[in-house]
Amino acid sequence: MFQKILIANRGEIALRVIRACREMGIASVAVHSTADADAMHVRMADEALCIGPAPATDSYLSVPAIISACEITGAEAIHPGYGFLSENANFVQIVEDHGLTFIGPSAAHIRLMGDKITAKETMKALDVPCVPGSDGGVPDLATARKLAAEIGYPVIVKATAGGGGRGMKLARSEAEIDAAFQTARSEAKAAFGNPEVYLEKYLGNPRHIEIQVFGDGKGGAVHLGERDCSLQRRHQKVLEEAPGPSIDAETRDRIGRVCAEAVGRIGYSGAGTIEFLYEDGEFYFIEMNTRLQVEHPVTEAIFGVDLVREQIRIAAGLPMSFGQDDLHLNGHAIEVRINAERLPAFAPCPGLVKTFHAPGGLGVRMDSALYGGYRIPPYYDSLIAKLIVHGRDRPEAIARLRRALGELIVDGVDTTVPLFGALLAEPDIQTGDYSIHWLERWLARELQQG
Amino acid sequence: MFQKILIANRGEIALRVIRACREMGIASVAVHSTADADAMHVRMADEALCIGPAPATDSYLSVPAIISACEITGAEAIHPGYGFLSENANFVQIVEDHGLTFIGPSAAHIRLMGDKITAKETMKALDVPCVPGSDGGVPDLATARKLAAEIGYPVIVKATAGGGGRGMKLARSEAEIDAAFQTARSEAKAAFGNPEVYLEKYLGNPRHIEIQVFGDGKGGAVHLGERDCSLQRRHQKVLEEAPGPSIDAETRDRIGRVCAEAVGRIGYSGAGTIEFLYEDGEFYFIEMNTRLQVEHPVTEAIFGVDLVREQIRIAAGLPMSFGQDDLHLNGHAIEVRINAERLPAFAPCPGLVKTFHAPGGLGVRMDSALYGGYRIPPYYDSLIAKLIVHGRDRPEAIARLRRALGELIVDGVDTTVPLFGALLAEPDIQTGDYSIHWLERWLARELQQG
Amino acid sequence: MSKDRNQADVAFIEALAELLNRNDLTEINVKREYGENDSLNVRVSKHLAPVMAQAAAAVPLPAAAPAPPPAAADRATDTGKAEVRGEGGSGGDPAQHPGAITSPMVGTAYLAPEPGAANFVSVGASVSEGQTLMIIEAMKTMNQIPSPRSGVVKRILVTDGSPVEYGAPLMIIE
Amino acid sequence: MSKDRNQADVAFIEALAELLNRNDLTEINVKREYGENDSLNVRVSKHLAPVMAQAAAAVPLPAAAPAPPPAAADRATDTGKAEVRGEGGSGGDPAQHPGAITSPMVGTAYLAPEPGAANFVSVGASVSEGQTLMIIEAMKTMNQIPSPRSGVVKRILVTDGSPVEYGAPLMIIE
Repeated sequence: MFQKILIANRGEIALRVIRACREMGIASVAVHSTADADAMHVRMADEALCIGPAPATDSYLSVPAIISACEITGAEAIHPGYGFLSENANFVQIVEDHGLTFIGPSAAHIRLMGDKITAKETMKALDVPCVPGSDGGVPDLATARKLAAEIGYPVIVKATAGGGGRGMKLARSEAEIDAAFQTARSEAKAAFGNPEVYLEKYLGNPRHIEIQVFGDGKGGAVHLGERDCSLQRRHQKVLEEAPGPSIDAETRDRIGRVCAEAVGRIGYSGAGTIEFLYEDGEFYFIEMNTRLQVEHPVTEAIFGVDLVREQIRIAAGLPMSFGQDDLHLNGHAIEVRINAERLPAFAPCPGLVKTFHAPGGLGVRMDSALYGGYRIPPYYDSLIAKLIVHGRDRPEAIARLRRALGELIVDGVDTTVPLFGALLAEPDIQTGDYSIHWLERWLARELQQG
Repeated sequence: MFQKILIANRGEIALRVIRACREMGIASVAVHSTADADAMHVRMADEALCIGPAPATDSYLSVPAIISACEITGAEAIHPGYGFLSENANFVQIVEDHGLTFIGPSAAHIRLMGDKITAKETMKALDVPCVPGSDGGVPDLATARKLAAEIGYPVIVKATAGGGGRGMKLARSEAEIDAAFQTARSEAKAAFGNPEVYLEKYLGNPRHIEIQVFGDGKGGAVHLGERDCSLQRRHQKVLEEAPGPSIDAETRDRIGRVCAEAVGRIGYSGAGTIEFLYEDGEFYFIEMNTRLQVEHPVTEAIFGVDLVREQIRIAAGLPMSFGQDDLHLNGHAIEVRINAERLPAFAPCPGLVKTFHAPGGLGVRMDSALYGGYRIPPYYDSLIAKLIVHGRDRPEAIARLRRALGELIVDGVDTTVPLFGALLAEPDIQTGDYSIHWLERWLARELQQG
Repeated sequence: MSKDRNQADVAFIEALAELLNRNDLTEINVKREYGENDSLNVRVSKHLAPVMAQAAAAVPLPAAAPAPPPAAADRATDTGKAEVRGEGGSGGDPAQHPGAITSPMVGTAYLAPEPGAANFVSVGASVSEGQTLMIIEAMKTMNQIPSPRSGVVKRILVTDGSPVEYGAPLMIIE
Repeated sequence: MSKDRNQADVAFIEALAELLNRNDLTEINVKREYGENDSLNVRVSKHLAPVMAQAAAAVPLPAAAPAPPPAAADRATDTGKAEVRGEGGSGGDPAQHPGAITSPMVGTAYLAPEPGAANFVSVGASVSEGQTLMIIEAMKTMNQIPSPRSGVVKRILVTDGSPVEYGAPLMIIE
């Protein structure tokens, strides 16, 4: 096992990794920018090191600074957290070239999944369900008709050279395919000078369901069920829950096995998340994140395991501490992402946190790098806390979340806490009936009214 | 279900009950003394009411004040927490006479278990194992020999009229029974004017193991395993854990069933704890606590249930929300009681808490009524926080506890936090090898050295 | 100097310190002479520097807590509680008024001996020490509240039938 | 003065110190005369102006945090970090000195071009703008650190081979 790990990140995720290190008896090294000299991860780590000025490109994203920090502190491994360098294959290569260990998958696997087209092809070959389509240009109407019937309506016709909605036509049924195909071609030609179009299954109101997987790097892999992260604003997740309100045990088992088998077959090592759109009982692969997710604590809550500890174990060459049969789903967990943002525009709101009081009691977990008197710097993202609740079932988790939000005090800066109070009062949220479009539509409606 | 519950307590347990109420959608009424006007339970409750001056006898123990507080607020039920009026049968009677509901067992059951002799006789009749003995005076040496052989050595001979160690003699084997019996009789006669002695099994180095039970008041009952609370100082528990390091699944099942059956047979209602001394694989009943215990969160952690919610459900006449088969033990939990006390003398240390920062992250639960700027009043007990950790196994829980203790900041008053840091470094604590005498001996040794 | 004397002095100073804290003072000066002079000089002060307000404001949970379900501090001032505390009336905290009569118990205040009857006292009336001012009902018992002194009823701070908590100001008699 | 008297005084002062801390005071003045006058002067105070400083001090996690596993704040000043920050030298924070040359990168500082060779510069030497002051090795690369101005080397704040973090003061040149 490693003696010392450097954490190439900041904020709550740096703290998260430091906590795992401390529980494993591993020394931790925090690196930080000049703007983060007073940050909690700097205070909590066994060692801390300033690696550059405030802009992330010159500090948290500076490969030479981070490698050099390892060299002078004697850290043997680097945990990248999420964001920053966590999915940068070149960085991983440099880490390995310097005889250090990257706590995450190999550079090759990161590269494989980093390219959307390669990733989709790989997943398809591994029997992971993808959005069905024409796999390239559709030459004529007859082919379009044949393919659309195979894929199943509704289908969308898109310009190969396209983007921005132009040259894009929806065919809800066979009656509409001719018009859609021909209009799309005309528009594509007019807009891009190229009439070629392709066909894809159209998902009207899907959910975002992602499967947590873990590979041991030797062909073994497990899944830890799904998370529903459909509640998004501008593609940023806002509230995540596990298990997904729309997923039953049989469905979980089926898609989970497919995912675990896929990552096992490619010899994937460490934590990964396979993201899907989910509609009418079918999964459609979007992308794979080759790192720890922000929302990993909801999975930890329902399976009672420490995913960061597991990442570190695997990176150190140890076998996984659990197999598929050891994993039993228990209760329901919800995470809300608390950002320092002023509603309703979600404008970043850095500044001095005068008072910070975390909620306590049964089933409440707080992952936050805040403390009373901390000044949130304006240079980085606005996530300041994750509040995770765990209950025996979904209604209990919702009641607990509402209770815990009422106890939380972050005084001095505006936060997104009021958003969650309002969300939890919505019948759709209470029943779990929402898609990836729900939040944007709700926000637009609230703005109009309010 | 109740619309409004009054909490006849203060501090962390009042907060605990308020949290359960809030999650159940029940309004909460906090009552408080003048000294607690700024207390957290007053701030957190939906309503708060000053019921008397600082001394507990005139406020938290004042039955008229509490009943009157129910009358003017319209609270339908009273949760007594622990301590104060929680095991006062007369109070329960008065509560019921006023048409209110006491959240706890009946006055009759509290009375039954409140008297040590009646409690023991009741438990014996219910097949709960008690310390074997002569059941009264032993007339002569021949009977003493016979009984000692039946009970099994070592036995202790005690004066019926005795106390304070006089007229008390230990017989480790058959060779010592004659001398022990005769010396005890002589001493008893000299000291108390009455030579009568009785015999009891002698426990040299037992553990304190207690079984959590729940009765539905209609003959149904379940157990939620044991807690090991052997680490005590002056009969005050200091650190509690579940499951007990010395108890295996078969033993748990055996004693748990005995206890659940016992409370079921007497029609017990609500939460209760049956306390035992445990030595050489045998349990010996000490007493039954007819209320929620301070250390209930370790049980909540490993079984994933909310015991206060369950108390409220049962008091409201609802069926229990879980049966024995729904209860699955999961991982390991430890609680430490953090007191505002100055070491090494454990002198109470009330005063201003300048900064309070709770530990966070995976598997950490904080039950505390502290906040930054709170002044701990000098009138009540010194428990200011309970830190509960939950891990997959005992080593993980210990590592997590050490980590969490390192994050906790209570600045301004002395606390018992340093005690736990020192305890966790002890091999006996790490292996779980301790009895009810361990802590006192260790403290004496530390004091001598330090 | 005896050890007893030392302990006595420490106890004395400790009492002063506690007194200081309890009363939010900033300074106490004591000059005590035990000899022939046998004198005692005391200075008690309370500086209200602007910093004070800031520090004091940080002590309780901030009322401006932004949580959408009313945060702890907000709830502390919600209507349920305000009602129980009785009608404060305008201007200052009546409980701090030197002429305030406070409630010795939790209960329901009645201004008249029975429904429809005249009130025990009314504003402007002179009352004598021991005269019944009102009744507080607690646990079905009617407790007469006697006036602790003679004087004139300046204000009545509770309405008939309103709930009162321990220490709540009932009347001002001067 | 006897040894007993000394011990008694120490105990007395210790008691005062504890009392001060326990009650959050800022000052206790005691003047005690045991002779004929037999008088005692006490001044117990709690200044609120320093509360400002205290409030500011409360911003970072308090260094006096009492946790037995070193609390967060304690770790922030432990040896591991002190080492990395280089040798601060005596008096003030050298990084704040107007003549300070700070490190533009994380790495290992070398004062000489190679082992055994003479140092690039020494204290008292005159240097011209652009002259190499030292080397910082990062990722196996030797980075020459040029002087940003001409002047005299007043202090050298790192030792040969010591690790330096970004912004660490390396030298003072005036």
